[in-house]
Amino acid sequence: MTADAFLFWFLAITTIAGGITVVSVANPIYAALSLAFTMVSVAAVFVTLEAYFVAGVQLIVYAGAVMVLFVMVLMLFDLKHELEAFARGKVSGAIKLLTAGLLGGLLIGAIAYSPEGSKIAVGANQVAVAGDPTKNLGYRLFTQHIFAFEALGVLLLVIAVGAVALSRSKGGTHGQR
Amino acid sequence: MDSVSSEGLSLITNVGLNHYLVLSTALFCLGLIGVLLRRNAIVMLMSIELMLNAVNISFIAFGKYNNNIDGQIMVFFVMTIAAAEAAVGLALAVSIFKRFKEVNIRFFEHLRG
Amino acid sequence: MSQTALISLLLASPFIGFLINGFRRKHHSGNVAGAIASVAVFISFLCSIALWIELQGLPKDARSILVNFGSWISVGGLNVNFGFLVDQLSSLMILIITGVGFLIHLFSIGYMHHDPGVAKYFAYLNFFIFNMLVLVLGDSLVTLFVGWEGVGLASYLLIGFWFTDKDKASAGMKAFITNRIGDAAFLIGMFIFFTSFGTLNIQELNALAPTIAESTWYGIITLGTLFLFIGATGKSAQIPLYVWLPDAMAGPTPVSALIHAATMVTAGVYMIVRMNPLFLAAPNTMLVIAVIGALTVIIAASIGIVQNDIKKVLAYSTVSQLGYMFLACGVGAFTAAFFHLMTHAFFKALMFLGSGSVIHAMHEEQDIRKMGGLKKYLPWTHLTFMIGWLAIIGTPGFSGFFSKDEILWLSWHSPLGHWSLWGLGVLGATMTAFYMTRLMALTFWGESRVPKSTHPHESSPIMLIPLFVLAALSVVGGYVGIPHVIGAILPGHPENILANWLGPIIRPIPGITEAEASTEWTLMGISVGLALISSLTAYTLYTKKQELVRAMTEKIRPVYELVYKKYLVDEFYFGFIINPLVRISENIWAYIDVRFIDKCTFWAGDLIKGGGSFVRSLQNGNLQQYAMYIGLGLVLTLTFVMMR
Amino acid sequence: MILSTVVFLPILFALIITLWPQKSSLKPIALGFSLAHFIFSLILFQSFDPSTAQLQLVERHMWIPKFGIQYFLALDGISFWLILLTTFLAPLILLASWKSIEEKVRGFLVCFFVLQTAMLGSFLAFDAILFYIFWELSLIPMYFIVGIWGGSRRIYATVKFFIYTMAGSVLMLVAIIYMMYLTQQAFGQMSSSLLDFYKLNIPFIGNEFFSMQTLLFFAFALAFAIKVPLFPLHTWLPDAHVEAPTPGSVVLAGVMLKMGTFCYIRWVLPLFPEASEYWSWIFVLLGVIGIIYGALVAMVQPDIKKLVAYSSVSHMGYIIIGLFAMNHQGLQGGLYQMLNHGISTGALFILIGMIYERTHSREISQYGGLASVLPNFTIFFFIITLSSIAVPLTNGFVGEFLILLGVYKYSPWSAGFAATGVVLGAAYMLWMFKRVFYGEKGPLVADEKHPLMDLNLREVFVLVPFVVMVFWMGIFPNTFLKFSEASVDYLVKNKSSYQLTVKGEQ
Amino acid sequence: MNFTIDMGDVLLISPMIALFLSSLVPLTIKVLKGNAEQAPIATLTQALLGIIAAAGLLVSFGGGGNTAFNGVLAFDGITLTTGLIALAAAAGSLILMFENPATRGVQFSELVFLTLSSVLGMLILISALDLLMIFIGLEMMSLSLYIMIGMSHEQRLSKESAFKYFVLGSLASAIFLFGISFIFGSSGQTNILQLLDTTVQLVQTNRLFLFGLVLVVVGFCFKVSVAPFHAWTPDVYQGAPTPHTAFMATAVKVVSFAAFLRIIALRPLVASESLFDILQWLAVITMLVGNTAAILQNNLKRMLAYSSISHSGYLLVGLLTAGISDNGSFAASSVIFYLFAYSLMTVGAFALVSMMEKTEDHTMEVDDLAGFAKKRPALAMCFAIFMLSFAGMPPSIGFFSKFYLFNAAVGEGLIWLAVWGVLNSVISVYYYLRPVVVMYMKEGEADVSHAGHFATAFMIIVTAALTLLLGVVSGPLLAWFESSLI
Repeated sequence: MTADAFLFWFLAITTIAGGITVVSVANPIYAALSLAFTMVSVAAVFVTLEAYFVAGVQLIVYAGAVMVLFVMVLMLFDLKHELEAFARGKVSGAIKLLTAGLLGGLLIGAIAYSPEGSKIAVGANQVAVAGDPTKNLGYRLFTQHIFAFEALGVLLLVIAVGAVALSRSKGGTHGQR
Repeated sequence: MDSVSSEGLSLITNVGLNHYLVLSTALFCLGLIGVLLRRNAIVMLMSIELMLNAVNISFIAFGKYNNNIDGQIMVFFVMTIAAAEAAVGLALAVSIFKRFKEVNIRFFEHLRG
Repeated sequence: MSQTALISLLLASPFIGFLINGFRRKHHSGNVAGAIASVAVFISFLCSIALWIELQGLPKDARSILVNFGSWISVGGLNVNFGFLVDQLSSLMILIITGVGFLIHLFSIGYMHHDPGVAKYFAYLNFFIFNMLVLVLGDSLVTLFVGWEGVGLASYLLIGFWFTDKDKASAGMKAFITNRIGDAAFLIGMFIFFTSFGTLNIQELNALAPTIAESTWYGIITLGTLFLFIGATGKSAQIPLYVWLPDAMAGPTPVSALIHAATMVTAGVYMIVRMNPLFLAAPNTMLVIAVIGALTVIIAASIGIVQNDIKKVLAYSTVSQLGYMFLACGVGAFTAAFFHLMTHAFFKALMFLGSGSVIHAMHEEQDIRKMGGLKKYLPWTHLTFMIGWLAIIGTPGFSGFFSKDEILWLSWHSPLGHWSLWGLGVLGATMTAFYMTRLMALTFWGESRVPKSTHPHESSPIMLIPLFVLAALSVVGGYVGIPHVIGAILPGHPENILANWLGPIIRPIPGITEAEASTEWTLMGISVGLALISSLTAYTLYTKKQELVRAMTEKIRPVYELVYKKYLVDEFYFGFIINPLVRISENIWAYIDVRFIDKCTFWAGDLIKGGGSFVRSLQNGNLQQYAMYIGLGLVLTLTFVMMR
Repeated sequence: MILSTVVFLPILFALIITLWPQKSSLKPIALGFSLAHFIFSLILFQSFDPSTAQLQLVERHMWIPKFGIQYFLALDGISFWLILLTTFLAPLILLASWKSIEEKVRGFLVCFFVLQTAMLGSFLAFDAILFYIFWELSLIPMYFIVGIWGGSRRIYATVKFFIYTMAGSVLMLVAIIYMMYLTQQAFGQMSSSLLDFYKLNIPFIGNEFFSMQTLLFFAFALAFAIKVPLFPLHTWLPDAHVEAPTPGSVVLAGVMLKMGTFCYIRWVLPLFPEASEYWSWIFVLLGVIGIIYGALVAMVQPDIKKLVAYSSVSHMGYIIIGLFAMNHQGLQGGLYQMLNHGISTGALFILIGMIYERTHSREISQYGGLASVLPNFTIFFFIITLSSIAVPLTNGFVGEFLILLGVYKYSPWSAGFAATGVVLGAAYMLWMFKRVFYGEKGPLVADEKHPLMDLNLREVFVLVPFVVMVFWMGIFPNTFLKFSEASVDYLVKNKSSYQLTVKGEQ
Repeated sequence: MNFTIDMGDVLLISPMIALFLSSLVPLTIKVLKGNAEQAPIATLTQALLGIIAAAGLLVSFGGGGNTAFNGVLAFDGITLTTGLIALAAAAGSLILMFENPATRGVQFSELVFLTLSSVLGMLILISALDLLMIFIGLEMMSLSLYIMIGMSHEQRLSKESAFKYFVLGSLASAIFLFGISFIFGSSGQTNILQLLDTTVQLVQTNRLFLFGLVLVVVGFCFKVSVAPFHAWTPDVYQGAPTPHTAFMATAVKVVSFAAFLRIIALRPLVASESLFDILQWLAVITMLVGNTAAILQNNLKRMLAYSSISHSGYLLVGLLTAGISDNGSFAASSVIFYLFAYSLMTVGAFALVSMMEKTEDHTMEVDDLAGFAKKRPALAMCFAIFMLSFAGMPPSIGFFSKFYLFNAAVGEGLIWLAVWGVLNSVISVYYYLRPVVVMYMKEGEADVSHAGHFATAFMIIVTAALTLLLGVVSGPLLAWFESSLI
């Protein structure tokens, strides 16, 4: 029982537990908090996978920004009292759970039964992690993926403008009436 | 019997790619369940975030075990987009709340048939 | 004048008459129309005489004039011409048609001059004459068929002439449709001959007809001739298709005289005589024809006995006389058949016109029970009518005697004949004598039962002249065909002119033998004697012993009713064929068309709509439901893909 | 260029009419146009050589080279008279509908002319795709004509008509595409030219339904069978006829139904000789059933128009059996009967339209004694009736005689059963005639306040050409038959190796 | 790894840049004017100019088949053709937005900005070679779309549809992303060019890769609304403002299919028989679902939505054909032609619907068309043309597009799919005829709304004319598509 194995199992359990709480607790606030908890543990998982930079980003972006957004919105709405947290209908609920379960089963089956060796795919371009992975990442990011990066910038602008427009949209003639 | 136990033991002890993938799949399915079952729009958004995180895990894991840095780059982009999605979703939610004073999607069944 | 011109004039003049009267029907009076029509027919009468003379000029065995007005239909192997053939047979026939036709036209002028639609009437008459001529002269079965249907059409129009009366219109329709049944069979017959012989030209067919008779029932010639015969039964009112003829009396009386006694109804006989080699080659067909003919004689005659409508009596007598002709054809005595056709044309036309004159006199009264003792009112009509009566009952010396006796004798003597056929024939003759005498008695003799309101008056000369001419013909008409035995004892031994004239185109009866005169005399005596007895009985019964008649009818009331109702044949046809057909049609329309085929269409539509509503029910607006579909689809796809 | 002009002139007319300024003069203009079109189409007489079976006045240009789709119009003996029938009927129809179409005249005329083009095109097209385009195009204007100017249940009728016909033809489209690929296999280059289709010999396994030729055969045959319409698929016809306005019915009965039967000769028989030989019994059977069934059902119809509609089911049955007898008389008779039916049934519908304009009812029971009120009308109606029940010296007789003769050669029994149609036909027509024209005056005829007017000059002008045609075709059929003789002869002689060549090409 | 960005790359992406800049113009003006709308017509002009510029640049630089940014973007035939179609469709939709009550007036400049950026996302999507880029393009397109719908003046339905669209869309993109991760993991690649040669072998050996591929395919199936991933389509199409619906039904569909084509070009269908089969079944189901459900609709937009589902079914047939045929260019070109034709008719049809909407919350029922033919004969005729063309009646372009599609299918032996397709088109006739019936054969007082609508009307006429006439000359068009694809 090596340390990283123990670490993995611990984080796995916390992550899953967090996830379960998110989908199961009635009160959205708690859901948000447990989501944050999940995010953090995912970040930790990243760390175990030696993706430190990404782990940091994860912490900042998700556990920081996104979660704050969520919580703020929830507070704004003040929806502690939650009627019908879950969908009605036993049958449909069962089917939905079954669907998710089957999907998971299939995927896990695929993972389990796909040959271990071929994951290092034939003709895969090995990007040797020479030295500092973060530096390497940055290099790749600004060379190979520069366009994606720019596009992302545009996307964020669009989102910003869009969000504002959306929030300021008053029902046109309704508003005038 | 020993072999079996050692088999099971090894499954626990030497953690490999598959473990991480299974973890991400599990998280993914959890997110899916959330989307399928929760009535609160905000919580549905959270579940979607959950799914994206699951994807991130698998990316990182693949990157690690394929010894391929692109995995992390993917995650970098995915995170950004996820954030964007969250923003849009929340903006929508807000505008909806402003109109309906309600974010329970049970109220959004006018379009049907 | 060339033969072509003659024939074209012969055909054209009635047609032109038809056109003139047809188009100018509103613009000139009845007499003008009548004059035009009669002249038209008279012209063609002259033409036929001319043609007859032309034929005289030709050598005995080549007496035929064929005129071809060009091709009508030519498709592949089939070539039909507008070809017209004048030979010994058709020349005589057109003489009869145009001659008698002319007389009847004359008569009609007097008979119809009250009627508003007289011009239309004459147009129809001319149209009929034209078609009849086409029928007679047509050199191929198809051309013949043109006239065949044409005369049917004309009779349809003339029977339904007073169409505002529903029954008269129905009678016309009945006639046409009944004829149509025969015509359909006739078509089949043509097809059979065309497919086996490759031609429809009558002469060629006659030439192709094999000399050895075919003995099977399913042989080409047997089948073909049988189908042609069915056509003939339709046109010539034989069992089972005779039902239209009595109803056809709904038409004006001259029409009955012309179409339903003298000419059209004999078309079937004419056709058979025309194609005698073919028919001779099919003894089975001959047998059928003979039997049908004989039966018709009896049945029609028996119905005729009890009818009270003067025209109905004559109608049934016509049917029965036609039966004689078919009997003759059946036993191979084609000459005799044609002979009887001719004489019958004379005396039956005479009697119909006579009845017409009577009806005219009685103001459209046709029920003989309301007549009687008309002798003193209508002397001339009575006289002529009596001549016709004498002729039809076969009084020796009158035309009917010769022809009928010839038929009876041959039906006994011919190898195709049989004593039973003779017996039926004689029985028929006896009945004929009876009901004809009854007719005379009830109409002209005995005490008058005329209601006081009506004052019968003799008809105008223009109506009487035809009567005289026809009367004369029905006396002398017989002498063209004096039987051999009689000729033997007469001074100068006149022989059978008609037989000699027709000789070249009528095949002799195969295997007929020279008979000894004694038998013939005996048979002749029997038939004449029986006729005499029965007519005397009828005379006494219906002039003096009326109550006895009533008593007898009371005794045999059911039988009487049955016969009076024409053996319920019409009822049978309506009850078991026509009405069921209509009902079936209504049902197949309602069930197959509306309830089944359309339903199937709608069912398919509903199926699709059902699918649609199912899809709609899935589309229940619930977001998570949709998400579930996505998940399910995903699972489905993955599972499917995994199973490779 | 002649054929293109013949085909597309109506479209030009339609355009002009769309843009024509004042509404009042539309009808005369249209009438003039259609007359001009008819007169122009008479050019065909002197430019067509009846002595050969080859294609004439050919116009072929590559249209979509990738698929070898061509703009390919050609004339031969089989299509010759149908073209003239179409152009001949047009002015008469317009004249007949002078009063019956009162509102939305412009739209009607446009639809009518587009329909003309579509029908002419589908008669003349020798390229599968071009043909299919015209074939389908013909649905649309008809759909509008029935749907807009029709009777009370017009929408039901028109949608039924549209979907029935379309359902049939789409499978044909797939079959056409498939055959295009067959040409590609056979000649290397894909082509949808009918001549190349003729060259194919498609494998045929007799007793097996799912063999290539059989399937293709049925894909085509079904489309045409619905159009004809053949017995079980006929139910759209009565509805469409009854609801359609007079001109619609006339076009439908006069020309459109012929598209179905015509295509059997043009497409089915030559393309799938073995299959048509092998399966002909089905079509003869259905045809005979159609004859008897149509006649019986017609007999009991309470509505004159429906009666005539069912009578055309019966008549089209004759045509079908004639064609599938596949011998000389049968085919010629079938072709001839197409023209007859066009003339006589067209005229019948026009006559019914005329009486309908006067009384606004088609209930037979409401009539009676018309003959004494409208003598001239009666005469015309009677003459057309005669031609419809095939009395000799009218056009009907020649067609029916030839057909029955041909069918007798094919199978005596079928001919026997078909011959009953001769009797039944007379029965239902004359019965109807009796109930409408004879007897005492019916309620519609009797009323003294509005006495019915007999035919006016316009109507006489409409009817006289029909009567002339009836007798001309009945007395001088050879003038018509000789144009199709060569083609039919060729078709009969080499059924199994049918290949048309273009006149003047080797 | 040597890596350079030269002028060529920039020129290649110049259309996108042009779009981006022009999309910024109205916004900037608005900001400068102190958050006051400029005249909408000006905004529209700027936007259209931007689109035209982009189209011009695309024609002049794109289409050469060369790649940019080290094989991240490719500018080949698909990019060129579908890009042009998408740009045209976007222009049309913009014109509708300019005059539709639900979108005109306030916030028009934002709307234009979002629309153009959505188009920008589309351009990225259709030119992307890297799965990641495809994802980014997809997201950019979709996210802007969500917001566009969400900010409609009509409040209830559009919000609902926006939210439904958003949630399901994000779900789909999560699935898509998961697929990418599997592909990435099992092949170490995300670049299509490099995947091209390894795919077939990987699919057969590596189940993880196969599943990844399936997940990606499903993601696209969602975008192009293939049953059973179609459920969002009717609701969103109905709820969204009509111009946006037109935009989605045309531009979005076109580019999604284009990207789908790129995935299919990896020839996974050849590798995995079962994937091929299941997709065939999906196509069959899609046609059936779309057509049957459309029959029962009385809401015009919803009916058109279902019809667009069924058209996705037909298109999927073409896609499958392209996937298995040895030179996919013919099949692909037939698909693109179909997309082109379909966009043409759809824009026209929705334009008419949008013309008839009097207020922003006005819902168009089919029966509301009654008597339209009498009021506006020309427009009614145009609408009839669109409907008949949808149904595939010759000689309209709709017939030819179907013909080419099924021709390709038959050529590849997918006869039963072709037969199924034509049978479905018969079903579709039923509901396509309904509006025509109502317009021409029912009495009523239907009329377009009184606001100007000149541009829209003009556009309707033009599209109708093209729909009617372009079919006849479609041969060269198809040839051009095909040649550009090779």
